[in-house]
Amino acid sequence: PAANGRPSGRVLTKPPVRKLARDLGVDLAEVRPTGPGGLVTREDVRLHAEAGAPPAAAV
Amino acid sequence: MANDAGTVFDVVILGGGSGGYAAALRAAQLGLNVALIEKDKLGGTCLHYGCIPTKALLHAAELADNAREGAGFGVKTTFEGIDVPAVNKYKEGVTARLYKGLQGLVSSRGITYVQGEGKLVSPTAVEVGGVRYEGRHVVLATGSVPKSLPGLEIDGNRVISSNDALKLDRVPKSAVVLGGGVIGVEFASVWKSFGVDVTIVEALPHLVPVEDENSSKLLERAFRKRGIKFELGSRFSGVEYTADGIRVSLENGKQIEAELLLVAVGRGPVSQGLGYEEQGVAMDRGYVLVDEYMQTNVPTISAVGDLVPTLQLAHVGFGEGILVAERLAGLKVVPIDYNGVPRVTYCEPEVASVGITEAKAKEIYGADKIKTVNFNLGGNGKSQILKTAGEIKLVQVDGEAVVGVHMVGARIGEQVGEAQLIYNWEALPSEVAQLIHAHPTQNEALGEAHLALAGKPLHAHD
Amino acid sequence: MANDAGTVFDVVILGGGSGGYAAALRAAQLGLNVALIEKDKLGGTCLHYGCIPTKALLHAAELADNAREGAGFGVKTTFEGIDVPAVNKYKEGVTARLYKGLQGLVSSRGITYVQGEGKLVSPTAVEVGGVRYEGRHVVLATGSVPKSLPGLEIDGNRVISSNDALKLDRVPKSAVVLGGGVIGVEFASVWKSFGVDVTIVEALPHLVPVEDENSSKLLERAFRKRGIKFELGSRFSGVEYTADGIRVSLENGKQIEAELLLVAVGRGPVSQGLGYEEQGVAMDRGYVLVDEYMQTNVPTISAVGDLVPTLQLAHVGFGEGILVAERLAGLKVVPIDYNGVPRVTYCEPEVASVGITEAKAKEIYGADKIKTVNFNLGGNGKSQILKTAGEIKLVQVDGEAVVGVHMVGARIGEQVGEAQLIYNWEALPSEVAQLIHAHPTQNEALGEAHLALAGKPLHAHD
Ligand SMILES: Cc1cc2nc3c(=O)[nH]c(=O)nc-3n(C[C@H](O)[C@H](O)[C@H](O)COP(=O)(O)OP(=O)(O)OC[C@H]3O[C@@H](n4cnc5c(N)ncnc54)[C@H](O)[C@@H]3O)c2cc1C
Ligand SMILES: Cc1cc2nc3c(=O)[nH]c(=O)nc-3n(C[C@H](O)[C@H](O)[C@H](O)COP(=O)(O)OP(=O)(O)OC[C@H]3O[C@@H](n4cnc5c(N)ncnc54)[C@H](O)[C@@H]3O)c2cc1C
Repeated sequence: PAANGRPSGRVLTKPPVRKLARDLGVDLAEVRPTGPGGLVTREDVRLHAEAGAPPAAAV
Repeated sequence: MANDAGTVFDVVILGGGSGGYAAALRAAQLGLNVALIEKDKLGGTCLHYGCIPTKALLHAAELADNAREGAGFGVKTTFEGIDVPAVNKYKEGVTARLYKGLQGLVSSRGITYVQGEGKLVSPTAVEVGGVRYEGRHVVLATGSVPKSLPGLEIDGNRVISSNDALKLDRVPKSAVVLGGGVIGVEFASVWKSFGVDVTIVEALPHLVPVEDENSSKLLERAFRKRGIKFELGSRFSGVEYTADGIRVSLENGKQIEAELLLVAVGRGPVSQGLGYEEQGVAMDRGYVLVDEYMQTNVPTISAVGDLVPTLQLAHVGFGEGILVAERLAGLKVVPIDYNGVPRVTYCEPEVASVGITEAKAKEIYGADKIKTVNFNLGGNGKSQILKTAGEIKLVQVDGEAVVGVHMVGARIGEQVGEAQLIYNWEALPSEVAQLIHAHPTQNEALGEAHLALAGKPLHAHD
Repeated sequence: MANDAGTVFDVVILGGGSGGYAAALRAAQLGLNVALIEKDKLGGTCLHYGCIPTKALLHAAELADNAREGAGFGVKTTFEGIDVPAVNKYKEGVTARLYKGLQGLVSSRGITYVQGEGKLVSPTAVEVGGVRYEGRHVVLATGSVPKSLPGLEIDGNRVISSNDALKLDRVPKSAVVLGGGVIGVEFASVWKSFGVDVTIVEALPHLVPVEDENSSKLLERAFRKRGIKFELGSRFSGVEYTADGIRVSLENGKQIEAELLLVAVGRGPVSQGLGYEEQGVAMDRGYVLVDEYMQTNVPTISAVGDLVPTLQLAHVGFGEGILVAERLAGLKVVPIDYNGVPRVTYCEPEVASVGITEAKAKEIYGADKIKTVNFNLGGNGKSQILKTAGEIKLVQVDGEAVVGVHMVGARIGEQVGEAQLIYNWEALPSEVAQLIHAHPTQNEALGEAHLALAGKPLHAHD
């Protein structure tokens, strides 16, 4: 499952948070950052996951 | 339906090796009522016939090499040989202590431990010696045993398996090791250090053929220097008994004589006659098939460890066992990324890796997207102090995350933990490079490799 | 104003140790024109009188211990003593190879290397033997030298510094080590392995007193078992010469006789008579004061390494040197989090840490917010194989990030890289615990400690 998700680009975040996003199926690029200097935090990723990712593509 | 004791367990686990006992310990911790069934010894292959005893031998081998080479370090030492009963006592002492600890854990967590050979008799029950253990769920964890080649019979005396090799009462004069994979190169390494004349025969073109080719080549160079012989790309054709040993023939016509032949061509699943097929469990060539949550096609049955066709490693068994336990307890679980599992081969020098090889990365992402860096341990102070040669190779995709870390060198296996975090957390080289590593450790070589990949090598040429 | 050669360098660096050469290498790599001035040898204390030679001795010490204890591992070895000329040759061989590599790097990057003693003569110039080297910027990196106590004179013969100890032409019969910090315990450890009767005298109540108290206690237990004596909380009062050695007196009235006294009470900055004060550089007790970007109060002057009052470690020098170079080249730099710098003491057993101690964490966050976990290496297979005792202790705040990792055990220093990532990337214990570590390594003990902290211990009691 990892191969297609990585590498997940230059979104500013800490490495463990990248892994969290991958586990939750969250695309970091879609997460609104609230951390200092535009950093995506763990909380941001969790909130995004709970809000439910928008449908990826109309199939 | 309850079992003969009137209990329905939450989980009945068949097999008490790495996979089975990890599932049992974690399930019990999460409040589940667990039965764990084992026909031989709690701890399974890893503790009694695998990881632990081989690594004790490898440490004894290191001590033998050190004592031989003391003069070069200014230490007046001599090596007078291996005391086989004493080395076995040491090895068994280590196993015994860990075995006792494990037994204590299993009993302290209130697991019902059943000694005996079990058979799956329904999608929710295992029978042992006429007693039926019923569970809401069953976990199959019967592991694996040494395989051989068609027509090659392991006699346990001159043609032996790893199990037999661990019980040897002597240091042989010479040995042929059939198979240059992890188990083969580890035994070859031990034996050479113990003074044995060793030849490895491998059908594929490289030793440790699943590793990045660079690691294989570095290992081959090191083994050549150590005087370990090997025949690569050579297929075995037969073995005959001689007056006091064996003679191995290869398809290329070569013949090698030795005191014994170790067959290390892989391990096959233990699944025959255990009722798996009868209960409708889907299988392939003896392996039990599972989804990424370790569930078989029968919803009440999961399987873990060497019995399923994932990496045959003890910690993979741990991880799969824990995953099943957590799933059965109703926790949210994340499938294992098998590329992110660390692999270590504990021969001298050690080989370690996490992530994918350069070749695989090129196949997935395209050759033009891949960049690699090799940091030579020649530039690493602590490795120079240990007088070890080797490299740390990084494979990077698209100027971003590192997707492969491949290392060769004495003691380098201990670096795989940091590499594992880097891979699994998708760290960028610059994020690692920013953290200056401790001097003078071997660990800093990993830092230097990332500095180089981030375009700012410190102790390496640009 | 140009220098005598007519060039204005971008950076003139005074001192070619870890801090100075790292600044030079990185600055040159970024295209700056660099002069590097060194009066003794490129590489400084670390390469010639510090990290590298001491670690070579510690490795020889390990080999000596191994050869003594081979029987317990089934390896017939004997230890017949240390060949001092040969051990020095080995040590110098390692240094020489790394020295040559470093010289090659400096010259290949086009750095103007100046051999000689320099003096700061303006905020933008250093003079060496009458020649003036002018730069847009100057970096002070003159390092440190051994300190002594008031009234205690180092004679280089019976009362010696670490510099002298590295040049000894014999293994002494007995020694007193004044100071139980990093350098003191490392020499005590080497000497004990070499057969010396050693006593450490430390004024504070513990060995390695800046470490977490748990680490100090574990080290003391291990040293006691090894027969290394120590007097803790004992202040030195004087030393006299005896017929063939020295007699050390403590304030508590005790006296200890030995062949020599090693003074290892710390190192002080090299800053006197070098023009620093004259050029208006703010200083405190000989240390040059800097902001978090390593800039002094004089805008054209920076300082790095042991000369500034941060941790006296080679890799801190590397980090500070790189930071200054990148700042001067106009890159965006991030100040160093000194708590996040890994620390390793390479005695047997090793002590390693990153982050803050339990005591410090309680002070900062309040005792009720702090949770700790100690994973005993008794439950770690590879540590059992090495027959080493120790622990990995984690300090956690508020059920969230790990703010301290404190480890004791043979070879455990190599685990500090993974610990460093965990601390600096503010990983949660569950995030580490999710990644099953390689079995059987010492590394997996770090995984187990995080499993325990995440509430799911595998090979440890709950
Ligand atoms: C020589 C050697 C060295 C190795 N070194 C390493 C290493 O360094 N690192 C590493 O990660 N891995 C290593 N491995 C691999 C590792 O040992 C296995 O991956 C691991 O043991 C698999 O665990 P498991 O629980 O799936 O199976 P096993 O450990 O094989 O356990 C299965 C258990 O089930 C029991 N069982 C089987 N059938 C029944 C039945 N019908 N009823 C009751 N009980 C039954 C067996 O007795 C056994 O105890 C090594 C293996 C070998 C052979
Ligand atoms: C016994 C011992 C063991 C150690 N072990 C470790 C270890 O394992 N790990 C670790 O991280 N650290 C260790 N250290 C500490 C480490 O050596 C220092 O932190 C490091 O060397 C500091 O680097 P520096 O560049 O600031 O100073 P130095 O390395 O001291 O370099 C300063 C240089 O400046 C030169 N210099 C001074 N004045 C002038 C002048 N006027 N003109 C020209 N040149 C001048 C000196 O000759 C010297 O080469 C150890 C130290 C000792 C003594």
